[in-house]
Amino acid sequence: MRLTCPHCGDRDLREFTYKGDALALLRPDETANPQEWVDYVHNRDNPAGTTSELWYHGPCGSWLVAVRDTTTHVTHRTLSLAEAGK
Amino acid sequence: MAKLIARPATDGLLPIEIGKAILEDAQPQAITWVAPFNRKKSAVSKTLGGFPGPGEVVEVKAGRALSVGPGQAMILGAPLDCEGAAVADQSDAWTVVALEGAAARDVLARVTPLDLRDAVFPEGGTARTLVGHMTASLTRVGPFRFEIMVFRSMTQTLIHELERAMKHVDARTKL
Amino acid sequence: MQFACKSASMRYSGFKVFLEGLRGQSGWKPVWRDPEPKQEYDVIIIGGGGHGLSTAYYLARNHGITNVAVLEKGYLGGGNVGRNTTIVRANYFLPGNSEFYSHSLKLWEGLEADLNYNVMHSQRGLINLFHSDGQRDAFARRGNAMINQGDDAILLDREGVRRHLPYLDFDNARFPVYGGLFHPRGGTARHDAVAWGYARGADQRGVDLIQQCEVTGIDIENGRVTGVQTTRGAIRAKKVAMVVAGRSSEVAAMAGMRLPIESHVLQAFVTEGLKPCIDHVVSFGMGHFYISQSDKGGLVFGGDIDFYASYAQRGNLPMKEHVMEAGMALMPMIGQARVLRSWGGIMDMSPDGSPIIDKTHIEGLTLNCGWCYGGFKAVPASGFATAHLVATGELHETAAGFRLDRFETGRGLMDEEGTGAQHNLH
Amino acid sequence: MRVAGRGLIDRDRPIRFSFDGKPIEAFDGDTVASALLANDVALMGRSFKYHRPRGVVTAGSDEPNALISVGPGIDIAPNTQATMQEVYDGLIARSQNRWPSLKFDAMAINDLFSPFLAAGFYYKTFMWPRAFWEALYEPIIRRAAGLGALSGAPDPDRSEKAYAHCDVLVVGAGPSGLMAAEAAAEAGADVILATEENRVGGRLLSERETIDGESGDVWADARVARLAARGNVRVMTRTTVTGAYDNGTYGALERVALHVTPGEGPPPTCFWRITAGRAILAAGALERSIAFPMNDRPGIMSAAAIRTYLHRYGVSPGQRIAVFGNNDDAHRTAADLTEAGIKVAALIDTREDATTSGDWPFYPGADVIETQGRLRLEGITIRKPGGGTLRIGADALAVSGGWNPAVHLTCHMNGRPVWNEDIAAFVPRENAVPGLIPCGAANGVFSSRACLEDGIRAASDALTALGRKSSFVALPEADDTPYRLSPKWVVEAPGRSWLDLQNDVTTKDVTLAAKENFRSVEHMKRYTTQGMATDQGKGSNVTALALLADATGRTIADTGTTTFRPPYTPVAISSMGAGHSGKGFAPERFTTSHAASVKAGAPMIEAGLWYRPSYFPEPGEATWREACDREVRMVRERVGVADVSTLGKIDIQGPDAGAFLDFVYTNTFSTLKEGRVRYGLMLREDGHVMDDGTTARLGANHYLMTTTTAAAGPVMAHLEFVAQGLRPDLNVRLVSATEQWAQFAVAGPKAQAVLDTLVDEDVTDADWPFMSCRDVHVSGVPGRLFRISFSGERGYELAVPARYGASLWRLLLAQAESFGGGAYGMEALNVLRIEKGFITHAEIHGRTTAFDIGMQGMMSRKKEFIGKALAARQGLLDPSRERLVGLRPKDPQNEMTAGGFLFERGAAPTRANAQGYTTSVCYSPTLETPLALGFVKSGPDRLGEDMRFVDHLRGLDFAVELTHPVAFDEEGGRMRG
Repeated sequence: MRLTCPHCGDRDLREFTYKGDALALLRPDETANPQEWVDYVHNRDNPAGTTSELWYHGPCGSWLVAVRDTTTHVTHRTLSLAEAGK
Repeated sequence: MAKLIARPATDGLLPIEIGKAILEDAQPQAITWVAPFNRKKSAVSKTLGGFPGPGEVVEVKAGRALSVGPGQAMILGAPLDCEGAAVADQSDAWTVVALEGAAARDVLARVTPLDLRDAVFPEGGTARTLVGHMTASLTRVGPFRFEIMVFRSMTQTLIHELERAMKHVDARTKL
Repeated sequence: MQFACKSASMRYSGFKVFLEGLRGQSGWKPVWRDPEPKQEYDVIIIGGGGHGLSTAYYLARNHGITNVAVLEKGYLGGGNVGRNTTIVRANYFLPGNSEFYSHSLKLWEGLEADLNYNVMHSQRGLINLFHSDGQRDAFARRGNAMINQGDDAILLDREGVRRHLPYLDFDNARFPVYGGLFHPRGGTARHDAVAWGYARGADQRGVDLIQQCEVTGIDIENGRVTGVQTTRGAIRAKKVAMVVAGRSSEVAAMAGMRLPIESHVLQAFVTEGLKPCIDHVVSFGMGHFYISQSDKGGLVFGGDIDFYASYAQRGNLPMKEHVMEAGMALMPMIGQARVLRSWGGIMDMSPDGSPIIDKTHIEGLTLNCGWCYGGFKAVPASGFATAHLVATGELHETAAGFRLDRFETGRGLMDEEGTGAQHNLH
Repeated sequence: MRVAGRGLIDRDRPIRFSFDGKPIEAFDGDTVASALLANDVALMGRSFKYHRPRGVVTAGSDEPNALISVGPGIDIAPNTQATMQEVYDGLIARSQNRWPSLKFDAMAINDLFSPFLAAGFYYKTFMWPRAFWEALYEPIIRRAAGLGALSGAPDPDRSEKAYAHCDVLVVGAGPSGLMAAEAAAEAGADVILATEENRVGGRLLSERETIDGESGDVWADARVARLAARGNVRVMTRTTVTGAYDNGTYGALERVALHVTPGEGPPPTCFWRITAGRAILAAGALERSIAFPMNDRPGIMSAAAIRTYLHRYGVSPGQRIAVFGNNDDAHRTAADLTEAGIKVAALIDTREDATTSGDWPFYPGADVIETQGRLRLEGITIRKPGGGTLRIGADALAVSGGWNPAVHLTCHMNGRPVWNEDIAAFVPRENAVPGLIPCGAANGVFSSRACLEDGIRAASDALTALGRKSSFVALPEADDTPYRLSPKWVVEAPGRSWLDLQNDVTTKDVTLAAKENFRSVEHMKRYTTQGMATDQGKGSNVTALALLADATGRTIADTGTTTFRPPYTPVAISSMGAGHSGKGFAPERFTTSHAASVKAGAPMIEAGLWYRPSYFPEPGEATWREACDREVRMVRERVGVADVSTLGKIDIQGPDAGAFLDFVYTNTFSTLKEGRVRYGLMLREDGHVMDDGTTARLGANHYLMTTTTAAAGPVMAHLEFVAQGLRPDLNVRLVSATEQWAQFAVAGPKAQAVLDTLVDEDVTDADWPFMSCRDVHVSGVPGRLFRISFSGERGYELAVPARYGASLWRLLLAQAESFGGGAYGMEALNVLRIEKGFITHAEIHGRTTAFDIGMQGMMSRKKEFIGKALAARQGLLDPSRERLVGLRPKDPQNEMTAGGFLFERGAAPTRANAQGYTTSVCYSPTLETPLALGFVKSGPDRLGEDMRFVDHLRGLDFAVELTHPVAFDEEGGRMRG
């Protein structure tokens, strides 16, 4: 498998580390109720299909969001976190 | 008064020449990491005499600047400081070796998943990638010359892996 | 409790095999029926894998509930029960896990007699290697917890390991062997046989095993489950159990639930058949590598999950290579063994690496999921506990720790790896 | 026997090898199989289950029978296909799975019991008595099963791995592969042309065909020579593409030097990781057999293999060969044999309407229903269309049941192939593997001309997908005879008909599986083991499937097929794991003091990827404990030095660096004064402790964070995530500084005195209070000094650029020694910190909260930080949780162990009664008692309580007392002083 680092471009899977669903970027604020926090850390849509995930390109230190299909392993696109934030 | 003696990381291990490849020390005088703060990139670029974009190597006042990460460069050459940027001396954090020769690319193909073809990784290109299981920086400084940087503590592993690959590439010519 | 068999079943024995040999194998009966789904059942179990089939079996055997259908979208035993490294062990150390896997091992030990089916449960012993003082301490805690629980464990030093596993690299290993935790009752079982044995046992007791029947919806009325929609029509039921590890999130979504589960691929490998060379199950935690040799002679081994979410039932090269590298590092004598086949299963990875067996907020709907990569050895106790929950409405004491609300309360988290709530790190 | 004047072997280069100790004469270019056939050796192996005598049936990597062990050397390769092993001088080949010899195999007795050993019989027996399984049944089964044996010696790990990248990867170098490679290369694409064979040409090497008027091998060689001369084509022979993976990545095994006498030179194999823009599958097709009674005797072979042996190796497997088939290739075989002067005993064509042009006994509409001969074929019995039978003498039988396209790679991503009724075979599903384009015979296209044409088409498809223009490539002249067959899977006749030859799966096993309701093709496969042998059923799966379809009343298309999984052909663990045995498994990280520590005799231990000294033995010390006790006392009483460079250091700069740290630590750092250091606690978002360490404020906008050795990498990634993802609003930059500095702890009452001799500046207590830091100079070299302590003594950590590390270590050691001190290792470091109740990852093992370790006070109420919300869950703040305590045996003779459990006095040591456990233990030479840290339910509320300590594993059971975790200098006067 290959992924595209927003800084380095197309690279081999072994250069990357996976973190999980990109919803980790949507961190609740301090005022969120406990249930929102439990949900944020634990619960996942986990679709058999397209999902957005966080990956880390260790060699250069870039985090990225990959929009990827979990059934085919096709990556539709990758974004830097700055792009994902917008 | 006691005196501190500097020792290179590759002390006594290099050069190694096998077949059509030679591995030698290429440690620069200094390695400086520079990461401009928000909205300071052009100012920093001006101060330094340039700043590399992704995958680029540019010659700057202090030496050769390699792109090493988003908004980050490593400058190999003279020590420097720079307003408007985070700056860290990394001269001792990295070991720099050079692999040169007609077989250099075949040797590298045994240790790095990076696409080394001319069209993708031309002379003057640089990449953060893996060498074996080590994170590394790879720069193509000539048609048959590559500079490889890994963390200093892994110098012996780097040399060991490259030497093994050099032997294998050479041994094939004897089949 | 034993209940009268409904289907025209037969008992297996050496004598029967002999007899059939004489009559040209003409007398064997179908191992299970292929019934048409009825309009309504007392209990529907979604998922004809190991856990679903054992749930059906124990519902019938322990609770006398036989008006049960197991709905399987593919073929029986086609999921993870048929694609794992067949390891059976009871070597957990956190309360909640300890008693459950201990119970499971006891059920394994009586399984052949219980099912009248040879699942080839082989208690050849499991050795977990450790490579530092810190790891030794962690394994000592584990071993002591196992003995606290009433199971067996022996702490081996380096020479002790050498006596059992002389072929390890003791001279030049990157991570030298300090010792091992030996679990003599650990071992393996023939994975397909487990599914088939439970399927046969359930079928004999009247359970309808319905293959090629995919559940497409779960019917809920007034907060109570009333049945399911399937590719073979609607089927009503008083109770429904979701036992579909690998697909838990998708099925639970039909009931409007969002689970603390991420699906990941775990690869496993088998080599060509070889004369006996590895007599134990050996686990090399430092390299995420474990291996045993099947009775057919193939070395069966595996490593860590591929680390990214996947439903594809196949993995990628880097993890394969890592597993082979670990094999070379640990026991270089297997170098010339050739890998014949690799496969991937879909793992329900939970936030603490431990499973969930619980009621849901929907009355009559039971959830069994989150087995991570430890589901195979759990098949007997999981079915036992799930059947108990479905039949009685109460959690069985051996599975009382598997509550779904532990993430909300923070009480009773069972994070054996200590890596925290990142699903792929367990 | 050798056929004069034929074959692509070099008759001027004779080669000698041995088979089961017997010398065999061969020629360069032979395989072991071709050489054995040339020497009239028909018997090459024994089957898996019944140990039946077997001969070679194929000439390629689909061989199920002719498996040998190959030496010499300690890396003996069992289960090597004789058809794939090229001969070399000195090669030692041995047959397998037989005892005492291949001809007389005692285990062949199994065959007599075969009526009782039907598919899955073992599931139905061996259940009683229970203890007999491990003791009796299983050992017997294990010994009888298996094929070859490993040597038992460690593999020398001489192979290699490499990466390659190209625009177009062409798999297979037959007519379609060659044309595809040429067309892609002409258009300027980088091409890798990989073939499993030792030369290009594919099927052309095996047939009597011409391309553009030249013989196939000559044409192929010329083509490839032209290709190789271009700069953009890499031809890889002896290279099997073994797997198709995501996004254009492929695995390939190159047999670099398995065809030459083993030595120290080239690596035996190279496992390639190929990344290709597009790949073209031109892997050809595999001929399948027909199941008929006793179809397993040595001498019964694939017709295509017989033509290969004849044309490529100049070998005939017999002198009187019968041919049996359902398609025109049977006729081609008969014609080729006749042309070569081999007698064709009979041509049996299952098609009633077939005609022949040759001069041989011809039996249209007939079937082979029985064969004779034990160790090799002697004759066959056929059933004529009218019903009569006829015995025909033959020493070999060529069988052609049609061709199965080699669709395997297209199935590696779960894409099931599609049934094509015209050729009665599975063909690749369109786009089954994205970017993989099948062509030629692999795509169900069979004539040479059509294959050439399809190769050009495939290249054109690949180029279009890559956004390149195709160049014109002329289509060579070649045979265009259509492929005609009438499906015939099984001959209905009494007797055993084999499907999977190696695993001894017969047609009856498949029908039994169906009868027992193992109707799913996956059930049938698993129940019968059909297709699970080393050849993965390449020649037999489709036939078994056809039989299952028939037995269950379904069409083949409805019955489906099992999945082909990687690898296409088996790959040795030493190939895919090459270069990683021993120390090569992971990088080694060495500190700058490593050589000096080794020289001092310190045993080095693993710490992550680093090596650190365990202790520094002195003459007269018999045990590690003696050295450790001395080192501890040395630090407490005088001074010790230790290398702490392995701890992670992260340089954090920027206007918002303080705010950033406030967010990642539970406590506050924005208020830390310049020149000061603070201990920080970091949580995971789930509220448990992630890591701890000190962070120094070097400047207004500049901090240096310390992490534990093991957590350095994960913490760096975590901080990058926070900076890039959670708090992009903060203007902050991060870089690892771990490797830049060699850092040494100097601890003990004399620490300051040691520093005075080396640090240029004065290190006074006034300027250097506890938890201060500053830039200093060490003999003129810029360095950093931190006054921090992990020992509880007056302590400093002195850092200099790594190039000076070895030198500074030597100087520090000399100075320490001059004050009666010296180096201390990890053991002493551990004792010192346990005495002080300082935690490490033994305590923060991923399940502990700040509350558990008594640091709830460090969780700021005034600010947000990572982990704050979930750390507030009730279950994480429950006083009855297992919380950190100290422990001490009532009798100091009793030494505790880590991993032991604690119970109330008198309580039975069971899970239900467990109150806690120990995490770290030591003998404290300072307090002259064993000490431990551990976790006990409500621990801090129970200090002073006596408990029962039990370590079942080590046989320990005695009373201990719960104490405060800090056993020594609770006020901290010594380190602050």
